[in-house]
Amino acid sequence: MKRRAQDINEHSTWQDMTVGAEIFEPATSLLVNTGDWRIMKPVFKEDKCKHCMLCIPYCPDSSIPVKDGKRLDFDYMHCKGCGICVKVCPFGAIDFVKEVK
Amino acid sequence: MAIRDRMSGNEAIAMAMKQINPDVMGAFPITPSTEIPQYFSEYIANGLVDTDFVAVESEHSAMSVCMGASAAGARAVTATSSAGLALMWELLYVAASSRLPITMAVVNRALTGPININNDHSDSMGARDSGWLQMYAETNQEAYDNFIQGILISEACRLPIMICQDGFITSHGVSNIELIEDEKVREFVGEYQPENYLLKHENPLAVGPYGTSPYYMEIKRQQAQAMKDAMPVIRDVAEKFEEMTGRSYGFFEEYRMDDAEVALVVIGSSAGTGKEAVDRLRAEGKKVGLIKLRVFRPFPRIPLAEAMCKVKAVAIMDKAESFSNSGGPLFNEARNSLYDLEDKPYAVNYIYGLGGRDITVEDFYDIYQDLFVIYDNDDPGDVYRYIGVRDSRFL
Amino acid sequence: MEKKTKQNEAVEIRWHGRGGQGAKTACLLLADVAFNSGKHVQGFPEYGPERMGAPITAYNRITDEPCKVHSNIYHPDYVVVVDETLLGTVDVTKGIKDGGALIINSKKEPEEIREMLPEYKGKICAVDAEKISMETLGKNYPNTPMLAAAVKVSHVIDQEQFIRDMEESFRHKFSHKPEVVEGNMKALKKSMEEVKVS
Amino acid sequence: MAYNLKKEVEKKERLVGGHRLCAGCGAGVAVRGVLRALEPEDKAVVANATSCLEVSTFMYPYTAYEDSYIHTAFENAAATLSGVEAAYKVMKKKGKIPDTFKFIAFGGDGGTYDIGLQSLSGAMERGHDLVYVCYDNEAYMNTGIQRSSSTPRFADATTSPVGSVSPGKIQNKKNLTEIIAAHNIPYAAQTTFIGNFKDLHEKAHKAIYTKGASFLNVLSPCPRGWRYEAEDLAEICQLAVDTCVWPLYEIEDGKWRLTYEPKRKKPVEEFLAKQGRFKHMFEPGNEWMIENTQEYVDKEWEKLLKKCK
Repeated sequence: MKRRAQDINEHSTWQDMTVGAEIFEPATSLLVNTGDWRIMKPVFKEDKCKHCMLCIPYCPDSSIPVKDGKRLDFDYMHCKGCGICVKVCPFGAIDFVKEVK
Repeated sequence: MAIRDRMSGNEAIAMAMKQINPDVMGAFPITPSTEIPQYFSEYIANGLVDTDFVAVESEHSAMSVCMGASAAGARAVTATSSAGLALMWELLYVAASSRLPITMAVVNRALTGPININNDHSDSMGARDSGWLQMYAETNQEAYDNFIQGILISEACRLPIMICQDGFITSHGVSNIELIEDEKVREFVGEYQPENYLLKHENPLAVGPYGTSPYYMEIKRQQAQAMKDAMPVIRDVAEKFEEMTGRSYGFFEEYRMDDAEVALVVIGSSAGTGKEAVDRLRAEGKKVGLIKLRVFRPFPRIPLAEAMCKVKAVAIMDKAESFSNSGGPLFNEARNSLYDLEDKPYAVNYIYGLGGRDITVEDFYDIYQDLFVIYDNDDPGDVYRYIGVRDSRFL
Repeated sequence: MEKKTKQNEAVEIRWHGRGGQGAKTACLLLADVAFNSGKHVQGFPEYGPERMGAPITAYNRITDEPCKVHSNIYHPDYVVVVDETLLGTVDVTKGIKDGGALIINSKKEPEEIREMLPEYKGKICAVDAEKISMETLGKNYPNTPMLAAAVKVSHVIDQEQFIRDMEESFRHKFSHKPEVVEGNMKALKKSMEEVKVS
Repeated sequence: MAYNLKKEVEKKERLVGGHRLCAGCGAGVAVRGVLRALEPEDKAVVANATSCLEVSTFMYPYTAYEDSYIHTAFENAAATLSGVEAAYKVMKKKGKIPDTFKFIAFGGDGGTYDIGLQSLSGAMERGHDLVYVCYDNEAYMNTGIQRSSSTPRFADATTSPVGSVSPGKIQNKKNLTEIIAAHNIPYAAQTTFIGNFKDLHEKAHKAIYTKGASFLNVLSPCPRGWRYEAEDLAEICQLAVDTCVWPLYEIEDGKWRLTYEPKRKKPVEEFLAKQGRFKHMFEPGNEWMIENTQEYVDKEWEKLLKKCK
């Protein structure tokens, strides 16, 4: 069985489903764009960020990447714009603006 | 060399489980299957098996444990009856749709309403649409043989299987049995090696998704295919089993069906009583036969129809009501399977043996008598009948 | 069509006792010893929600060919009554076949029992299993003497082999209590000697 | 080892984005927080009761988990995971599993306080080496905000609506953590999202790495069900603990310990006022509801303090 989630979609035939609807690869939801749910958008102001990391664990969508001790810009493909990070930032390093599509 | 022994059907199932040495057993006691986890617990207490026995707080959890264990990559078994099976109901569908191999000994007992501990098939027949494979046994020997085959069938089809036998009648009745040597059983069932499992090193596995409408039906269609594909698997496993033991198994057994004019189709221990009636009637020169159905899921529609077509009138016996006002579950499926055939027999239904009501050789005589009347008069009469019930109209 | 009532060649036995007295055990023991002598056997109790003291029934079929029938036994060759007090409440002689026998645990003579069963014309065998058990085991375990009486009366298996098999079985079961083996063997033999037939 | 947020957030994410939980959902925060406590070298099997979390994080063919995951039904996550753990023990003994696995079940309050309580009790009593995490959002959110036995008194839920003769839910919240602690399991704790997540992280780590059955009850606000602005999650949680509505404590080998004591115990109004589900309590004539709630919280807090002494 070699079928991957990326090859399964709403046009796939029953023969192309995985047996028992199981998925044998990790984190396939990364293929899903939930960024288009956003009405409001957090904007990262790097200059104000002290990389305290407080915003990271509060994000329900794991959309604030961290690398080498640095907080990086938002993963906008998955960020739903809830604004929790905006509120928890002690340094005003995240703006919250209307999403423009 | 086979080992001659004598034991009850429950002991035979426990023995099969011991020889298989499964990884996990999750079970909760319910009459009349209680002895199975009891015997098995003794094996555990004496270090005779490697199994992790999970003594759960309900049958619901017993099935949950089996599903978890099976998904994790383990060989999982359980045993239950009646209300215990009913409590598992929701999960039976989940196990089948997640395609988790589980081998469950079902010791058939009436469902409550009113409460009754004795045998009929209402428990497993009620679960007939759950997606489980189902095999039924006439004797303790067949229960034992079916359980050992069931492990392989279930794993090869990736479908759970119920190995059914009649509560008390065979489960508590001691009779002769031929056991297979431990090492031969272990070689026969081999090691369970699923392709993907939760504890696999190379990749994770996610089991049991939310299936939205664009996927759900495809997933179900695939499940239906698995049930269809189980037919050759059951046949192949039976062939392999026959090579080992000399005992041959099919989807059903035809008993003295050559040249038979009338016959009955029956499931479980009552088949033996029916066979005795056949023998005596044959000794009197009457051309009667009997078909004992072993595999109910998948339903062997075409071969069964062909077998039934050898006779002019057939009585289809149901040890379960389905309150459909048109006969029991076996009747409806068996009779339906005749529909496409040109030269089909009359088919009538007998509901019998509910809640432990005994059925005797004499009862079978009466049924064969009825069949000859149908044959002679060329008229089936009322096709939905009861036998063995007190009825003021006939007093 | 003539109705026949019993599996060809089978010896069919019905046991009556009370829950907890060992009638079921005796029934299964008989299945065991018959199996050991090369027979095909069935031993099955009739189950309900009965508890200690309630009347219970158990059955044996013993045949040379595999037993196919899975119904209860309505026309037994022999009926064994483990508890005499059941005579007043259970129709113990019901269906006994011509040429069969009733085997009962009682201090009474068979003739005295016959007076209590005016409808019954067949053979009656009585054995005081309680006395035998008390003498040989010091406790009232009627099932071993009743099993022996059943074997003696029914001839269902060879008696000498029965004694040998039982001795082996007791030695296995009571390996840590050899005195119990001796007591049981005495009970067995005594019962076979003392069973009275009318 | 001392808790270090900077180090912890460098770990590989075990619940990834792309799941379909509501924007601002507390469940996602709870699951991330608990899974972050896993040592990177260990693997996990996550079991899930049917819930918002379940339908959102594994919608075919998209799983949001890095680890293996199993969902079977609503009421049996603990029993299902028991089976996985039993399989692990046997297969490990047989040399079939090279890795170390940890077993973590997630259920909402519906699947934990209510329909799954029997299965949970069974698993705790049997002592499987697993952690059961309740993400407690105080109602059946997946089906549309019906009351559960975890819903607090006076909350307006769709099966305990506020009406002309009804003050909302009549009964007080069930104390599940104490019920589970009464199983005498080695570790049980209550936590939520406050500060730098030290409390949640340390409890999750203990729960995962304590041998035997452990239980974590994580208050996980639901912006839709509680009717507050999603962005206020951290503030709501802080108020829950500062008002002592949701005390943070743990029970380790039978020893009760308070892990957070507010410097100044705030009045319950501050927690209630932020949420639409309690709005009616602030209407004229309903002052008794707030008083009643305050009395109840005070009483429970005193009882807890005694246990933690």
